[in-house]
Amino acid sequence: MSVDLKIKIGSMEMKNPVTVASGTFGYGPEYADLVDLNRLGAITVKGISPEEHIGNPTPRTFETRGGMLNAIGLPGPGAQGFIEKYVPFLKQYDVPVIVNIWGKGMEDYGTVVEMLDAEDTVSAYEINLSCPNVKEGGSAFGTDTDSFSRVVELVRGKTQKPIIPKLAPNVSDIGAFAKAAENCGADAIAIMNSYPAMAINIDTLKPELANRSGGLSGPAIKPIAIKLVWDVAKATKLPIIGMGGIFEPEDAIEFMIAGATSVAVGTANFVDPTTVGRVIDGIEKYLVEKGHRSVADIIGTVKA
Amino acid sequence: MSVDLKIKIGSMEMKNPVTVASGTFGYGPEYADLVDLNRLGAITVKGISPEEHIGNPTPRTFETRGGMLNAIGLPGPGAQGFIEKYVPFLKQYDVPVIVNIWGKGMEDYGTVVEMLDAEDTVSAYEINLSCPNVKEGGSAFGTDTDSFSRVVELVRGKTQKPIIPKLAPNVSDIGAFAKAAENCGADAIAIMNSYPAMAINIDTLKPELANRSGGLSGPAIKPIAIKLVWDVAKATKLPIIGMGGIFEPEDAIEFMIAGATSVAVGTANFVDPTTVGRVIDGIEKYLVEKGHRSVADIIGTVKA
Amino acid sequence: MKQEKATVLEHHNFQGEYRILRLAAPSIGSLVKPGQFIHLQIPQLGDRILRRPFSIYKADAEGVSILYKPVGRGTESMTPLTPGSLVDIIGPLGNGYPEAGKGKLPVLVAGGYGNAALYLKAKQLKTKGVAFFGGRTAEDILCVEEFKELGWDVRPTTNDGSLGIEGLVTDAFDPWLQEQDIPALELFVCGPNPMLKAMGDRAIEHGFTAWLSMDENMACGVGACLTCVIKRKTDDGWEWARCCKDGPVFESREIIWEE
Amino acid sequence: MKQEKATVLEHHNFQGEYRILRLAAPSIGSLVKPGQFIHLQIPQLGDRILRRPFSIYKADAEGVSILYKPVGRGTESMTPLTPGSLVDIIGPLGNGYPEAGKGKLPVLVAGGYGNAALYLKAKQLKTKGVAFFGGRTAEDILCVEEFKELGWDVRPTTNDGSLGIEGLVTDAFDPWLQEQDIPALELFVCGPNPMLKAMGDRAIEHGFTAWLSMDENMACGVGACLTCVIKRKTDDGWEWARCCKDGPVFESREIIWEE
Ligand SMILES: Cc1cc2nc3c(=O)[nH]c(=O)nc-3n(C[C@H](O)[C@H](O)[C@H](O)COP(=O)(O)OP(=O)(O)OC[C@H]3O[C@@H](n4cnc5c(N)ncnc54)[C@H](O)[C@@H]3O)c2cc1C
Ligand SMILES: Cc1cc2nc3c(=O)[nH]c(=O)nc-3n(C[C@H](O)[C@H](O)[C@H](O)COP(=O)(O)OP(=O)(O)OC[C@H]3O[C@@H](n4cnc5c(N)ncnc54)[C@H](O)[C@@H]3O)c2cc1C
Ligand SMILES: Cc1cc2nc3c(=O)[nH]c(=O)nc-3n(C[C@H](O)[C@H](O)[C@H](O)COP(=O)(O)O)c2cc1C
Ligand SMILES: Cc1cc2nc3c(=O)[nH]c(=O)nc-3n(C[C@H](O)[C@H](O)[C@H](O)COP(=O)(O)O)c2cc1C
Ligand code: FES
Ligand code: FES
Repeated sequence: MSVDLKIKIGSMEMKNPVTVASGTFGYGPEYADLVDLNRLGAITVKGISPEEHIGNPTPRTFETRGGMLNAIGLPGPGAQGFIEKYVPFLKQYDVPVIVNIWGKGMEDYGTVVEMLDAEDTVSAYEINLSCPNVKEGGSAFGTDTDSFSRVVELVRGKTQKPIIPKLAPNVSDIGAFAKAAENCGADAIAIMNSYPAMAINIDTLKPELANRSGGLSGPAIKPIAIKLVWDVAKATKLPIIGMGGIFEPEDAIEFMIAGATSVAVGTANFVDPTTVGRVIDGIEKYLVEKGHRSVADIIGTVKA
Repeated sequence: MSVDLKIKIGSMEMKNPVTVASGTFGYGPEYADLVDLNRLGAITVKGISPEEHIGNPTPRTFETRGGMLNAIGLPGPGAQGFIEKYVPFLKQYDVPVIVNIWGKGMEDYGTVVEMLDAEDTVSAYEINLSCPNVKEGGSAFGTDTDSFSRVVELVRGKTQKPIIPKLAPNVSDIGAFAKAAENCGADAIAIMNSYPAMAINIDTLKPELANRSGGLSGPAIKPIAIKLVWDVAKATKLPIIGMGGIFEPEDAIEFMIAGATSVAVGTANFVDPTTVGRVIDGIEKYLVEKGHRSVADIIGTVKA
Repeated sequence: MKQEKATVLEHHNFQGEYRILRLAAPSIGSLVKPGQFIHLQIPQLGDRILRRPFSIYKADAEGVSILYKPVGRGTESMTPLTPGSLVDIIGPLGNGYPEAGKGKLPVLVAGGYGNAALYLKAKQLKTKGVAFFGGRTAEDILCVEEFKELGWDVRPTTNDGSLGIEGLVTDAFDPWLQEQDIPALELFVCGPNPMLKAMGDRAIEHGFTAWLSMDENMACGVGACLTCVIKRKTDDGWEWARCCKDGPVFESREIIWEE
Repeated sequence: MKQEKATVLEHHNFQGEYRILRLAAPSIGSLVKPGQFIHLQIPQLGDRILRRPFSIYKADAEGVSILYKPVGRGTESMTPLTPGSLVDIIGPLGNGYPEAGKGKLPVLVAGGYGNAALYLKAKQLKTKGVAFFGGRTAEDILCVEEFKELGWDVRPTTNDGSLGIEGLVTDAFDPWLQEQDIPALELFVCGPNPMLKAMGDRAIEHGFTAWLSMDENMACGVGACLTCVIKRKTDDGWEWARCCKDGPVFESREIIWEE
């Protein structure tokens, strides 16, 4: 008996719950030789702002125990560059594209949507309100509910497509942000971004990242992400895209049981590009073994 | 040429910067066969409240990638029980004792200090405002600067001994709490407690901890702790007791370069009880190799 | 209690899925009492960090041996250990089994690695009574010959009848119990929780002594972290007792079983 | 670009501290161009998770070989690999060296694993010119005989004079340069950053072509994470170029060196 892997994020249909975490999969072409992009539930591309952006100096990443630090600083071609360089490529595939958007100032969030919204290839927007690595904007908006709400409302006003605020993990009450997102008309919540962190070289006394601090990702943070997803699931009815250290199918299933409708594979892409495929297969296998009909049968079923 | 490892936390002198993290070393006797307690800069004991407390049901801990979850729930003999059961033992050693205190309500923090303050064996108080695992009090006080300040002021009013608020990591602006602690007359800041986290068994659908969620500790969280110590060091002149994933001497040195005057070994005690000794030796070796005279020469020297 | 970097002397299959690991650990070996365990740090455990506890099967001035079965991450990553490799161990840990009571008839009840955990006690006990060993198949019942050589009357039971009586340990134990001078019995039990509970219940129901070795997940192994606690009866209710320090051996009447 | 679970065919000391690892990887081996690399997932890396890039020393329809030196966590945890073990690799990656220009005199300049990285190019080039190899001691200068057999005029330099001229590669290269038809030179360089910079500077100063293989820390290895970027000149300033995808080979004039 086959199971139904389909899910919906607002009006966006995904053939399975598995997408990739923004910034860990480029814009699509980078992994096309190794991963069958048509198998993905959705492709989430690296953060896009209205203008081209140069990002941070190097070193930009550093390996830690059970994870890695990154302070890439959101380099990117800007909305127009994205449309010219990558949309033609992405068009070829039968897979929804979630564009991760960010801005230096509040208005940017509106501008970038205005620039992208006419593209049918763009299926939804993940609003990055939680980048630990850019001085301007980024996590500033993610840690104060007022400015957070203003950004979400602004974006809501610019598009009919699903909008998915990506929450900052470093807050005391994540539920408040989830509720705020819901009140501002968001279609889903993405959680979590990498966690503000730092490593210092004890010989040079210099931070290992040129940006000094960065974001921690990978298996190390999974238990933090699971808790945040559980908290958000209790605070809102919105679908959740869960991520943070998903390396094995079991990790993805754990996120779904905690309350995630969709899951994103991030750092694991660097370690093993077959991860997304294995996760999709693993979720299906689990559902069959447990006698479920569809993914809906396991979402938020944690006995807690 | 020998180096000076001595440091001071308020009026408390430590022969070296290394203590143990509360709850990972019992009350002293547990590791006495394996660790020469007189070598420690200080012994920090498990959290004590005015009354005996039963703690959480089991399972109380769970192993994760690069760390562990705990939801012990602060079981303990209470202040009187501590004085009867453990003070006589601790008296035998020439090492300062930091008592980690907590309460179900605000008044408890004052009461427990009143009950303990007459004991010379008690050298300082670490105020646990950040336990992720007790419904009452705990982290509630740690994530709101007002109640945080009230607790610190209350404790300050009850004792001349050094008081060391232990901050909750899950806040957006840790510096604000450090400043608040300074304004309320704290002598030092301890950072960080284990991070709110969760794991779910995908077969039983039950959380792996009876308490449902718990605190993440171990190497996984070190980069988060380093960032928090760095942030606190920028916000206050108070000495910092840094902890979070210290397993090797290099980890401790990294904390000191980030701004910690003292360091605490926690989860590593479970993995290898020789860690504290190796960390003390490693710090001395590093200072000698780098041609330093005292630990003060490296505290907060990060080039950032 | 000592911590020692122990050299692997022997490591090979023992029986069925069980493997034997012999370690050179003079400072620990010489201190061992029957029913105690070591806390072993597993190299190659990768990003899992905690030690794993193992009952001491044999011990002498030279070192200790354990019997284990690869069932999970930790035990599976032990299999590559070869003679010469170093493993860090802490031990001996726990209270171990008490001296047998005067004029008592000692009875051993074990399953899985429990047989290993009882071997030293079986050897130490002057009176050799009856040993009830249970397992899924013959392969799971360890050390039968060794216990016989010590003079024990071994009564195996297997779920599939491949050795001894077909069924559970209780299927052999209960009929036997009818013919005994019950108050004189003293049980030493080590095995899966259902076996411990079954014997504990009988001890209370029929009124004999039963020492149960409890198996709880552990972190520190030395009494510091309060992970491994079980509820122990007190005059006015109950208290937590640490299996690693106050146990792992408890008398049936001390234990309050969790549902 | 392919991902393959490769079986270790050979793994032993090669020279000095360097080791050779030969892997069965048919789908990757057959695609390799000189100057490309593989991204290798190291088993036993424990709680460190990222792959490590290694230049391809030799490649054929059967698989690939790399030469490496244990210098840190990753490379040290590779040493236990034995024939038969599986390692997951992605490759061939990067652009590799371009075809040599018409009528140019090819010159190889290398240090450390750079010699390995240049071997396939040395073989492919029709004209065999001069090869300047630098290292601390004779032990660090790899494959000298192999390059000679291919017909290259090998000029080693060592800091301690244990092989060839005492000093740095530049001490052999600079005097030699004086007697050359400079515009006709085409350098293929792979080695530590100072060597790359020194040769890049000379290429610009004297006006010859120099292809430099850049060594930057990498995470994804396929162009997705933007870890491995260096500044590349553009008409109106500069842009980031990814060493793993747009490189690792760049012409000296493209590169803006960081202070
Ligand atoms: C006092 C004591 C003595 C022991 N003696 C032996 C022995 O002599 N031989 C032997 O083979 N094993 C023994 N064990 C069990 C052993 O310590 C390991 O915990 C067990 O083999 C599983 O560890 P693992 O890492 O392989 O599995 P993990 O990957 O840690 O776990 C696999 C599964 O087993 C569960 N589990 C882990 N540890 C335990 C535990 N202690 N009790 C119950 N379930 C657990 C996990 O939750 C998981 O579901 C003993 C345990 C205790 C507490
Ligand atoms: C394109 C490319 C080709 C390479 N080819 C080879 C090869 O053929 N043979 C070989 O032995 N090595 C090669 N390397 C280097 C190799 O990939 C490892 O990174 C290096 O050996 C250190 O890894 P480690 O894990 O052992 O050390 P780590 O523990 O990761 O690091 C040890 C020290 O080396 C530094 N380091 C790590 N990676 C690099 C790097 N890529 N460049 C500079 N410093 C680094 C770390 O910051 C640390 O200070 C290549 C690197 C690149 C980018
Ligand atoms: C190298 C790198 C780049 C990232 N870039 C972005 C980004 O552009 N926008 C964003 O919202 N998140 C970005 N992230 C965060 C990831 O999308 C994800 O939220 C985080 O890494 C946690 O998931 P993981 O542990 O599976 O990697 C980046 C993460 C990494 C490691
Ligand atoms: C089992 C366990 C029990 C703990 N109990 C306490 C406690 O009673 N009071 C407290 O303030 N912190 C407690 N902590 C937190 C530690 O003191 C420390 O802040 C945290 O574990 C991070 O350090 P580490 O990564 O080195 O363990 C406990 C941690 C663990 C793992
Ligand atoms: S395992 Fe820590 S108290 Fe028993
Ligand atoms: S290593 Fe990821 S882009 Fe080069």
